[in-house]
Amino acid sequence: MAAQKKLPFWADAILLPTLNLLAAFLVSGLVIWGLGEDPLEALSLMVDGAFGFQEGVGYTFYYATNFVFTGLAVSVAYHAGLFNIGGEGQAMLGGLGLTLAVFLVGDVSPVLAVLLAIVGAAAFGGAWAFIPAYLQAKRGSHVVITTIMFNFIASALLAYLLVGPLQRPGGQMPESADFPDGVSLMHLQDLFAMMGFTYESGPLNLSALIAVLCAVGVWFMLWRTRFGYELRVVGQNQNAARYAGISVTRMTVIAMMISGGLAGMMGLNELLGEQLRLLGNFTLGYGFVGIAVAFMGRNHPVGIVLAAMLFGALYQGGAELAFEMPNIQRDYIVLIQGLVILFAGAMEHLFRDPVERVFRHFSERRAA
Amino acid sequence: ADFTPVLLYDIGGKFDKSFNEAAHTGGERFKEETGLDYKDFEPNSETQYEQALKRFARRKADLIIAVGVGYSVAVRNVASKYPDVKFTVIDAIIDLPNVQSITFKENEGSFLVGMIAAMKTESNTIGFLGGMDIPLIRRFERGYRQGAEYVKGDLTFIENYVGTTPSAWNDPIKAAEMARSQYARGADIIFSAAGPSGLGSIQAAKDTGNLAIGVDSNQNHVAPGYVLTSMLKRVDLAVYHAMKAAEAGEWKPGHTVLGLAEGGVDFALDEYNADLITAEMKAKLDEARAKIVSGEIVVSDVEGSNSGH
Amino acid sequence: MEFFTDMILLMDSTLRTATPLVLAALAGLVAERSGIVDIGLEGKMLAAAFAAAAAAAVTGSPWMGMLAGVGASVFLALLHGWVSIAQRGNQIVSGMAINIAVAGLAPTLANFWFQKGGQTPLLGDEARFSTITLPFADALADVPVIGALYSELISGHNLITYLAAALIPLVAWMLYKTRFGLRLRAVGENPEAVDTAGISVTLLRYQAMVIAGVLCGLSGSVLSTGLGGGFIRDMSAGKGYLALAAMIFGRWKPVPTLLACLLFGFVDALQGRLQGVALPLIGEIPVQFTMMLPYVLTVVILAGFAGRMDAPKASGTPYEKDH
Amino acid sequence: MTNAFAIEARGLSKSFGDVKANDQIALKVPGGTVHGIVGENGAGKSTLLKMLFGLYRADSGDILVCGQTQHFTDPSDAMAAGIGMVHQHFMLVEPFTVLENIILGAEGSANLDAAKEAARAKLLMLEDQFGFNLPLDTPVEKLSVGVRQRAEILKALYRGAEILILDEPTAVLTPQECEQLFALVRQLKDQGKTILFVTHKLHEIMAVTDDVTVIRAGKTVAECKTADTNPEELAELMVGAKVVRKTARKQHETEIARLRLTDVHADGDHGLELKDINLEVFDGEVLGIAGVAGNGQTELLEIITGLRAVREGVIHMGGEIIANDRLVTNPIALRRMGMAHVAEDRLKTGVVESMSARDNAILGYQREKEFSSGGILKLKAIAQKAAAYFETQDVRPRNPDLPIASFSGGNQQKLVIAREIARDPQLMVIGQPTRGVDIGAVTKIHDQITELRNAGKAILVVSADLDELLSISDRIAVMCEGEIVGTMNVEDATETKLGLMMAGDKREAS
Ligand SMILES: Nc1ncnc2c1ncn2[C@@H]1O[C@H](COP(=O)(O)OP(=O)(O)OP(=O)(O)O)[C@@H](O)[C@H]1O
Ligand SMILES: Nc1ncnc2c1ncn2[C@@H]1O[C@H](COP(=O)(O)OP(=O)(O)OP(=O)(O)O)[C@@H](O)[C@H]1O
Ligand SMILES: [Mg+2]
Ligand SMILES: [Mg+2]
Repeated sequence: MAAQKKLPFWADAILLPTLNLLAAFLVSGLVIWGLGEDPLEALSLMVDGAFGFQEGVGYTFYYATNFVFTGLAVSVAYHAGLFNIGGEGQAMLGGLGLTLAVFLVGDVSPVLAVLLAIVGAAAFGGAWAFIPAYLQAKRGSHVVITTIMFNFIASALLAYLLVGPLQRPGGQMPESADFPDGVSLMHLQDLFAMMGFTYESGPLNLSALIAVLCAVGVWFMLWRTRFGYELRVVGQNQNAARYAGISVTRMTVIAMMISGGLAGMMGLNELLGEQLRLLGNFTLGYGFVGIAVAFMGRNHPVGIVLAAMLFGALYQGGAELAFEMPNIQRDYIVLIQGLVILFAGAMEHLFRDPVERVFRHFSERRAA
Repeated sequence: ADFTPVLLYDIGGKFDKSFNEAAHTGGERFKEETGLDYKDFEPNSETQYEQALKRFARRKADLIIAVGVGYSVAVRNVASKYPDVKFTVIDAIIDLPNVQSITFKENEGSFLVGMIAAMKTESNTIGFLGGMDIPLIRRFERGYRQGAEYVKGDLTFIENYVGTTPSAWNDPIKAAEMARSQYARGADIIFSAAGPSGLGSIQAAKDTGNLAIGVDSNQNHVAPGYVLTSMLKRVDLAVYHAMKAAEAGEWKPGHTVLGLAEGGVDFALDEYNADLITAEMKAKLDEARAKIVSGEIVVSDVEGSNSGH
Repeated sequence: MEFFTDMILLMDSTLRTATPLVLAALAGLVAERSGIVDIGLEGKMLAAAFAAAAAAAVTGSPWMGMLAGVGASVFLALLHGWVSIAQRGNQIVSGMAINIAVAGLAPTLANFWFQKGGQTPLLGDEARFSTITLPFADALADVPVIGALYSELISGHNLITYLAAALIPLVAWMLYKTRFGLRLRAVGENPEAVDTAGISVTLLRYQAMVIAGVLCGLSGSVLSTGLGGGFIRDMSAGKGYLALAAMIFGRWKPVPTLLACLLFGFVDALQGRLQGVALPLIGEIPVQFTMMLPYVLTVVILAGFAGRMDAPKASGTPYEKDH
Repeated sequence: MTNAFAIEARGLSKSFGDVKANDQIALKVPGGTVHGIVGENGAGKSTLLKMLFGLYRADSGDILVCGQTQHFTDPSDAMAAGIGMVHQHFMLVEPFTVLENIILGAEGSANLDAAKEAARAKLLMLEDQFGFNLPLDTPVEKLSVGVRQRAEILKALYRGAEILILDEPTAVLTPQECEQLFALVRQLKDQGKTILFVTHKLHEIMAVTDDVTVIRAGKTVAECKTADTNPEELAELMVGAKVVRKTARKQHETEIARLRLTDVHADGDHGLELKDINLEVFDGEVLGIAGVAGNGQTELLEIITGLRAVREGVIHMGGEIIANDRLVTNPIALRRMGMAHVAEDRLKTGVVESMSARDNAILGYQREKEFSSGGILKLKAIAQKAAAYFETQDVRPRNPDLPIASFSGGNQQKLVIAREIARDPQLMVIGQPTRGVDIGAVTKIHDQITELRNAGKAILVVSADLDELLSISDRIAVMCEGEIVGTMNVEDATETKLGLMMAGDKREAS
């Protein structure tokens, strides 16, 4: 009940997550070993693949960018007491908004198109979160269920547009035509080149910086603004919120729309940064992983950025692992992700209690 | 170092019971016959298409084969950056000096199995079951219909698509339900172009005592007596030949279309369905085949298909 | 008459489609009634589907398959239980984690054992629960109406479907007519009260998870050894989430949950039936929109039950016995 | 054996982290007696009881029942040893019927229907043995607090409890219900049961107990025969210092009605409705609202403070209309008009448990320029304010960073009151000023209310505690079933009078 903080910050923020990760990798290692491969070699391949060379690092951060957006999305809703499982669908709609913006003014002015695309991504993502939010606030419809349903609806909607109105001329797959030339977020390696040094950072692009800005913005909003204060009050205790003159309906809706907007911006990285066209299934479950990222990051922007980098490393390292070890199929990488989420996201107490015992032991020693 | 080609599948993955798997078969055949090994990779996302291509291009792979139209953009980008690396892309067309493009006339193959269905049906109702609703699959349907109508004018068609997202390729349960419903509504033969989901419709054929038509690779053996035939898309040949040619130094860029004439598409006839396809059916089919090859019959196509863009 | 037979066909397909749904939904119901939210149904289903298919393929017996399927699902249920009860972890994250891990593990193992690319071999009839024709089904077939109803609709399903039909009343009875049921409902509402009444909250919740595991295991087994004939990656295709939605419509009560599942099953069948059919006025609906039908319907109905969300009060919150 | 105590505790100790909740507690209760336990908030009463009932495991020390040393691992052991407990917060499953709640955990047969029938028979016997009459088949959520408590007691008796532990049983009862409870307690005692009775109200100790044990800061500081002591002495023992009331009540002169409700109707919870409420609160007076919990007091507070809409009628504050059938004024706006609101249910409404005391110090005032402008929080100003509140109200521990949940009820309340009086409001609306708050804090809070009144503020107090209302109010209005059944000057009010009116008897209305 009485929740006194028992651990120093560093132990809570660094020691415990690290222990959880080790546990996750231990289990994954066992599976690799079971599959008849060398776990240590696999691990070194992954680490090297994720951080060992310039482009690897580039990809790691590239993937991380997606997770920063979806992770932040989940945590904003969470601080308002809402569980947004709809990041996937909101990202899809964000991608749609982005694409429409691009085709709307792409030929007129690339710069304007990019700016409009950023707005469009956030706006459509937010709009897609509006209905579940409104139903939750006004009709008490379980937001977890409605957002899941909206994921399905979104993918069907996108599929319709991509084999219909937005179909790539002569295309075989559900994908749009290429964006007009010049309508894209600059790759950082080109930026570096301009600044006069070369760093092969692959598809890593400006949206990574946008993501970091969003993280800072979310932090500031939650803990430095009155709006954030009211949002957290609503999330913790709705009666107290009403007592304090905060309209719960209004906050619920706004928080969900911010959340959806953040999820929607994922498209900036995938589409405007790299693919330069709208793909039917570009979200690839990043929205779901965002939930794990948010919880592993303890719903704090800093934690979320770190967790996102971890998952980015998993994706990139995993790919390299698959390149090098033919026996390791991509499914195996998915398994590792699942285990990491389980250990680091859901089992935060696994080591907390023992560690706390150790700390108490020492503090008593000092007291005595 | 000795010759090692690289084979890149698309998101569908190596064992999609469809053209990725066929590609895999081709690679395996090359491996057996030449004793030379090849590398392959299954990407998780479109992003990894380009990532994989770059990776192997940088390492000067002897030949990079990219399977699936999804690769068009990625191959175009990478191939132009690495002009001295050979690329073969299947199901897409890239016009670059170091790229060989191979596409298939699925509609011609479908035309033949359509004829078989029409000749075989007793209820004069035949079904089509597509996986994900995309143009590629619609051209299977188009050819199938045309072939059937070429034989009989007064046929009823029932068609379904399992879904609209990639999960549609992996939902045999739903496919089976749809197939059952088609059979119950009078269809006695269903052609399914649905990847692994297709197994569901074969299952349904077996459970309801009707006939199914397989796709891409030969599926006659899956349920002997219940699979009327399979529409073959010889991606395996394409891959195998590309590898052989490159090894022998005879690899050439440019666009190849593999239709009936080239043996790139066909219907499967083997011990499992021998007694389902009578001699005069066979005769009719050969006649039609000749006409298609000669151009007397033109099998139409959906716009937005990949026989040119 | 045309319409009548059409209806029969739709309802027949409804029963099949609803079978895995209702089993999973009941699993979720039992878990949540005990105070544990379980969005890991999807993963448990998939794991069971794989284990069942694998075992059936190896032993050639669907019963062995069912046993393995249930075993796998129960194991995961207990894992989720352990995380939720002993670890006081976030139950939704744990559920998601299980879903993702299984999505990776099942094909990995399938590859490792069968080298068929994330699939099990196709099951022969002897290794499946094939359809059962009830006595006199054929004899009665020609009797108007009743005959059709009996032989087409009631008869000709696989064993697990009939099993599910039997399990629904059983679960309802367990919940409302037994001591265990009373305690189960109590622990989901107010674990403290249960604790002070001298009953172990922990034990009750583990028991609930085992039951949920068994039900979910059956639901997975029917996918790969009843309706289908083998395992294919991702073959649960979102049914676990749909089951969860059904349970919430059913407001955590067995019979309404059953009805919700039947509704989903029906809409799904209808969805397939509407494809490529030109409707009066509207004309032909694009496939993508018929696909949306079940999900849109779900949202609409949910919105209908304004504020009727009588979820078990304690569900989702770990019970911290403080000493 | 004969002179063994029904229940005895020897050197019981229990700590939570660094908090020594119980420290070498000793307790001796002879069979067939009523034994009182008193102590400040956080003194350790509940902790002790929970150990006796096997909910907490003692760090050290022994528990003896009828001379036998017991090792309770969980409540079922305690129950087996004949101990039953009625908790401070009832342990009932709301949607279940009384019967289901009673048999839960002691069902006997695995077949529920059979179990119920068997239980019903046994319960009817118990009921006429102790003169209960409970609606066995009504869901608990539909029952009043008093009835729920009886259900809890019957639950214990059903399990054959010989020793009955009651933790603050009267906190939520009306005088009549209290009387009935005392009667029941005496009857149980006559039947040879042993009762442990925890309360903050000393006159109750005097009324029902034979002996009394005083606990302070987790230690037993005194044990004596009730007959040999008196409330003042007990109060002193509890607080460890003399409790004196500083502020004298000066005669007030009333002119302007600060708050006026005219013919107000509103929908309440559980089908209750407020029916033409007419009320006036004048500057410089305290209007007390008495009533059995659930008779519309909560709804009354809500319509005044902008948390609930009115269906008919008007509410004026000063000259302005703050509510009518079309208008609900946002609480923020009301605060800006000079209304302060101390919420009835602190933890449910008045504070955000998981947030720090500092964050809670601006709850409701977050929009004031002092704390935020342009939508940005002024952290420094907020921290200073919180520190100031801690000082002026002597809130302990002196650490605004702690989550409010880790403060005792009394200290939480002190902080809330500091927050609400900080802006020198003209009208204070206070619900349950001292619920679950110990004597020391109670007197302090009462003094502050009186000070405000003497400073000419208008104050409306809702309380379930009649002593409290009688000691701080100038006038008292009584509510029953959503109506004001009468209003009287405190001089004319007596407990019995009020009690009767609370029970709906209009005759007393003047
Ligand atoms: N589960 C717990 N975890 C941590 N601290 C606790 C716990 N229970 C009680 N405490 C602390 O132990 C002390 C005694 O608490 P307890 O509830 O026994 O006091 P009490 O006399 O019952 O107070 P009240 O009169 O308000 O009921 C308090 O300081 C309280 O904060
Ligand atoms: N979240 C909200 N919920 C309910 N009412 C609100 C909310 N936000 C604003 N209001 C209403 O709008 C009125 C004006 O709010 P406020 O004065 O804080 O805005 P502001 O003047 O911009 O604040 P500041 O100047 O400090 O930025 C408030 O009194 C309140 O009634
Ligand atoms: Mg207490
Ligand atoms: Mg302001």
